[in-house]
Amino acid sequence: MSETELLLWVRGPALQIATVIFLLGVVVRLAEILMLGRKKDFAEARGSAVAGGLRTILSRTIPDRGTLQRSTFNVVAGYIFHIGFFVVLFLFAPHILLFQDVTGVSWPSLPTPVVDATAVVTMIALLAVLAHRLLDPVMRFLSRFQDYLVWLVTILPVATGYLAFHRVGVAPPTTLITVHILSVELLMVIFPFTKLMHTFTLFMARYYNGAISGYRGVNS
Amino acid sequence: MSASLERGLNAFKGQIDAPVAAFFSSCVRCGLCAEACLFYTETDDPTLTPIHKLEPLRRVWRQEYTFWGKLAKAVGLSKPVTDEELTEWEPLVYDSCTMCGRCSMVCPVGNEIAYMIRKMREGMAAAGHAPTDLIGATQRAVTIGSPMGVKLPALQAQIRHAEAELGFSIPVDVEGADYMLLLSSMEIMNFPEFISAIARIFKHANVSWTISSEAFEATNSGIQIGVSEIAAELVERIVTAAGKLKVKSVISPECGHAYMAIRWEGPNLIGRPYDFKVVHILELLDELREQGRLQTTGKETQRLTYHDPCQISRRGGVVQQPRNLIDMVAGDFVEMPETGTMNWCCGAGGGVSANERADELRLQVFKRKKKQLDAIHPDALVSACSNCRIYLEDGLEENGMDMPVLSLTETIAEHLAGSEQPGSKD
Amino acid sequence: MSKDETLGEALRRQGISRRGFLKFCAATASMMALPPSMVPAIAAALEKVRRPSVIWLSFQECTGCTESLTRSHSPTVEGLIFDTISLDYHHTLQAASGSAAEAAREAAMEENYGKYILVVDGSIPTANPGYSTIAGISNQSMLQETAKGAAAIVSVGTCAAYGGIPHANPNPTGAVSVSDLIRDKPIINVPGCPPIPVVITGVLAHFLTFGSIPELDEIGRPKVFYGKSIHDRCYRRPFYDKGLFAETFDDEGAKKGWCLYKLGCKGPTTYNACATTKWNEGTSFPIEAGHPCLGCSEPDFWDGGGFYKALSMPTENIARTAVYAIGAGAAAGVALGALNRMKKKRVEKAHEKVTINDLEKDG
Amino acid sequence: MSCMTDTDTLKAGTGESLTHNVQPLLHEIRHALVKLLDDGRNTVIDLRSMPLAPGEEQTLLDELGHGEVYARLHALGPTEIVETHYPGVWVVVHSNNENEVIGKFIEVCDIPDLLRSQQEDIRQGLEQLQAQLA
Repeated sequence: MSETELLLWVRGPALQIATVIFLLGVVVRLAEILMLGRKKDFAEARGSAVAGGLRTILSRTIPDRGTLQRSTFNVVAGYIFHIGFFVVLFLFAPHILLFQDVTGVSWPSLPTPVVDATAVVTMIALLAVLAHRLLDPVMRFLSRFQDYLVWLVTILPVATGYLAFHRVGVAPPTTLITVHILSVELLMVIFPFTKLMHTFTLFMARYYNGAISGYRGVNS
Repeated sequence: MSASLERGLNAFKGQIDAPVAAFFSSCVRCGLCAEACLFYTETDDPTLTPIHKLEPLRRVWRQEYTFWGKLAKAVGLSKPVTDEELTEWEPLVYDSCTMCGRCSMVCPVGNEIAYMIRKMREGMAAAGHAPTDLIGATQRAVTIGSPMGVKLPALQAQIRHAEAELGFSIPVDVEGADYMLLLSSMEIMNFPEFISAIARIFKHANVSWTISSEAFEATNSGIQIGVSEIAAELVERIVTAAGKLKVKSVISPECGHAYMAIRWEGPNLIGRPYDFKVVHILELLDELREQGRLQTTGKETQRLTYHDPCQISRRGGVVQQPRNLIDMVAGDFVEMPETGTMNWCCGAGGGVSANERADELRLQVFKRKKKQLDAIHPDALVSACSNCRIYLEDGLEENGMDMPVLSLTETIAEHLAGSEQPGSKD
Repeated sequence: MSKDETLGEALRRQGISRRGFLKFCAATASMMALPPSMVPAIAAALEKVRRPSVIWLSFQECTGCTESLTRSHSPTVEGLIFDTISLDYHHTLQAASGSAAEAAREAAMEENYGKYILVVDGSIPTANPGYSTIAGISNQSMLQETAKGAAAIVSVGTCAAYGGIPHANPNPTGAVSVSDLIRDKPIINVPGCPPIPVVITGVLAHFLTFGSIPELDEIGRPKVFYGKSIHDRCYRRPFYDKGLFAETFDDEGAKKGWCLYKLGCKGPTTYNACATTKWNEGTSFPIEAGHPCLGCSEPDFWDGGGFYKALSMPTENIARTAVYAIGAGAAAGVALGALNRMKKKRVEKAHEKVTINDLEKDG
Repeated sequence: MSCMTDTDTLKAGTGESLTHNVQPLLHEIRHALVKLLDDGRNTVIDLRSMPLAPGEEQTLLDELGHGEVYARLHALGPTEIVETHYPGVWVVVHSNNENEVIGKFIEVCDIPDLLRSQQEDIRQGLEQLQAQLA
């Protein structure tokens, strides 16, 4: 298979396969969660569960001061790589073209040098997060194979995208683009089977958390 | 598989609901919950990371309620939870967790870890993996009516003692009273002054109230050990008594888990709403204050701070009321760093205090409370949970700190306007 | 020009001065993308070159490649290169026709067996030999027969190199490239639709000058011409780097000469010399004229997901797949969820009331 | 070169040097001049190998300007050899008989080789002269 054929394959059939596994998997998992249901609460409410749930979806984005002080590195590095990843994913012009092609919706892009710098910062943050996972006793203790796999699969698209954009001579540019797209497809394929699901389920988790507290009149 | 393990695993399966599934799906193992838990911060033991305490429950969820987990279990890739494992987890779930829920406030993806620990205990208890001391307390609660073995005669003795001191009678089994007061065994045995404090305040505020001789115990070992049926039985006693006395409201006393049990879990345990209201004593006092029925004179000159009992503030929603009340009587009130819903647990809740095996660890993690107090140097500590108070006193003494631990209700009673101060502090 | 004459002698005989020869060598070096410092070496080599025999076979093609090469009416430097070869068979250009033409080919093959260069343009049909024949001979057998005695094969144009347009979906003739059929000969691919004329002559000049085939990339293209992508040498590259794109063919960006990536430019994945050598005597090239690169020197460029579709866009209808996947996911999820609910019901039924006598572990 | 009006608009519209290759090229020429003075080594730069934007080549040539020598020779078509404003820097443009440019070079040397009379040509010329005198 030639470079062009391979690129065509990753842009076409491979993307189809990845999309099917990704969406089917995600929807199945969300349905599995939601269908487990919750029991009705018979206790007299002091506050609104719905308001509390919605509130926590937003408020939990900001860490409490004590956590920020005690786990500054963990919080800051986590923030940087999440924001960086989303900036690179959603605000780079060629990526927007992809979303536009699939969804029909388009939005303005960031200047390429800004995205480029963000990618570098994101990779540094991801490396720092990995170092932290390996060195911090709690994180090392909690970590399973999956945590390292997910880390790898997360940094790969950023790193290969960076190489492809700068056309670094480790491989021909077309191969770099192919590898980049493949790495994204890999991310999509393992997504539903790993903790990457938190991208979607965290909204449910935060909602339930906030709803339980909100019902009792507590802002969580 | 032993019958008890089967019973336990079945209970795990029954406990898993949509929130639990959403929480386990969301955990990224960032470890931030460890830093929110005093059992970790004061021991540096990674096995005490809150989310790790739920590992067996997580495995059951994965194996039973996810497609891939079921598949993995079917082909033998995922091993079932064993008795040995539950034995290993028992101290994690009971000795080193007070279900204070601080981790639930911190988790960035929003996992309600305490909610899951509560559920996990259902399976642990059903599998026979509850601590011996908690089993004993629960058996006493069911058979005697009090986890500490307090019987009606003991209460009657304390009431007589209070009446002698007060000079007026304390209503018992008065049908048609507005409020029915519950008490914790701890209060009856260790802080009987509470009864006379309440009596004076209610007399002052002209509140119609009573104590039931059939259901006076507020505590509920069932929700601590994690057996819903037992917890429901204990709640049912109160519901029956309240119905018999035709009261409008039931007052939950200064006890954290009692409030959780009767206010939030109770109706769900018995599977129907109450036909009376449940108020925490601080809620009621604040309501009286607002209505102008509670008047105080004089202020405490010593520097006071307030320790929020987890089940009352963070888990219960009574946060502002105690502050309003303290403001009435405190000349120098100061908050601890990280207070209110972010307060640190005393380390003795959630059945830990009833579990002698956990004593050493409990005293070790008290260091967290000490740090909080060291930051503001109060003269006295006010709280609204007799369990907190006893173990705060224990921890303070262990650390050579001379600092009285006061009941908020009693402190208010001491400053009641237009009444003398009988039985001044000793 | 007799076949024994060297190129130097031939030029001298035509009255071309040494100056002219040097100029010719400088232009040839430039054509071969070799540094000007190589000119003396090229001059020395070309001086002694004897004109080789070239057989040019045209299969499923449009004659665009030949047009590209011969568009000029008067002698040019490229033309001069042709003067130095003996083009013994080229059915578009040769005067002879019919059996005379085939006889010329057979004669050249016999006379120069093992030494002649075979140039091919066009792809070869394999679905049915009757789809394309010359003098009753199918393309495939003519190629195989002619390739036997060739010193090297130059596949001119994307059709010969990679199958090109005849090979595009659904490829009704079963078109294949030269390299799909011939495995035992050195093959130089000079793809492009058409290839840049100086690139065709440059490759021939290289063979003439050095008697060997130039260094090739992994798909058989001379690295000197195809070593860098259009994108890497594009004068509009700074706009790509800055993120300044033309969104349509007539917007401000297009007028300002911004990057054509969003309009489907295949420059980033296309290897060719257009951006430096340019077309029409170095006048311009497609991107300079405001049109995105089509990627014509790459295999399967015709099926590359649309000329006006940006490289980052999928080549298939992902939206439809996504809708189906979500639908299937919802169905499967609800089914699995229902099973879970049934399991929960069973579990609740199986739950025996835990009493204070059940709190101890069995065994 | 036949310039299209489109390209002109493009030049006017951009107003800035696109590939920024002009300055580096001028620096390369400066290096070449230093080399020429120090060791007498010649340099030839093939302008066809540079990815230049529309107008950039002209900018470069304007930058270099015209010097004292302007030579035009006819060998396989016309060739223009111009010494720029900077002595030792020559612009050599080869065209074919149809006046199509087939090569464009910048040479940094005392004198481009092509301007010298070539040994073979001198010998041939001599033969011709002798033949005429005979």
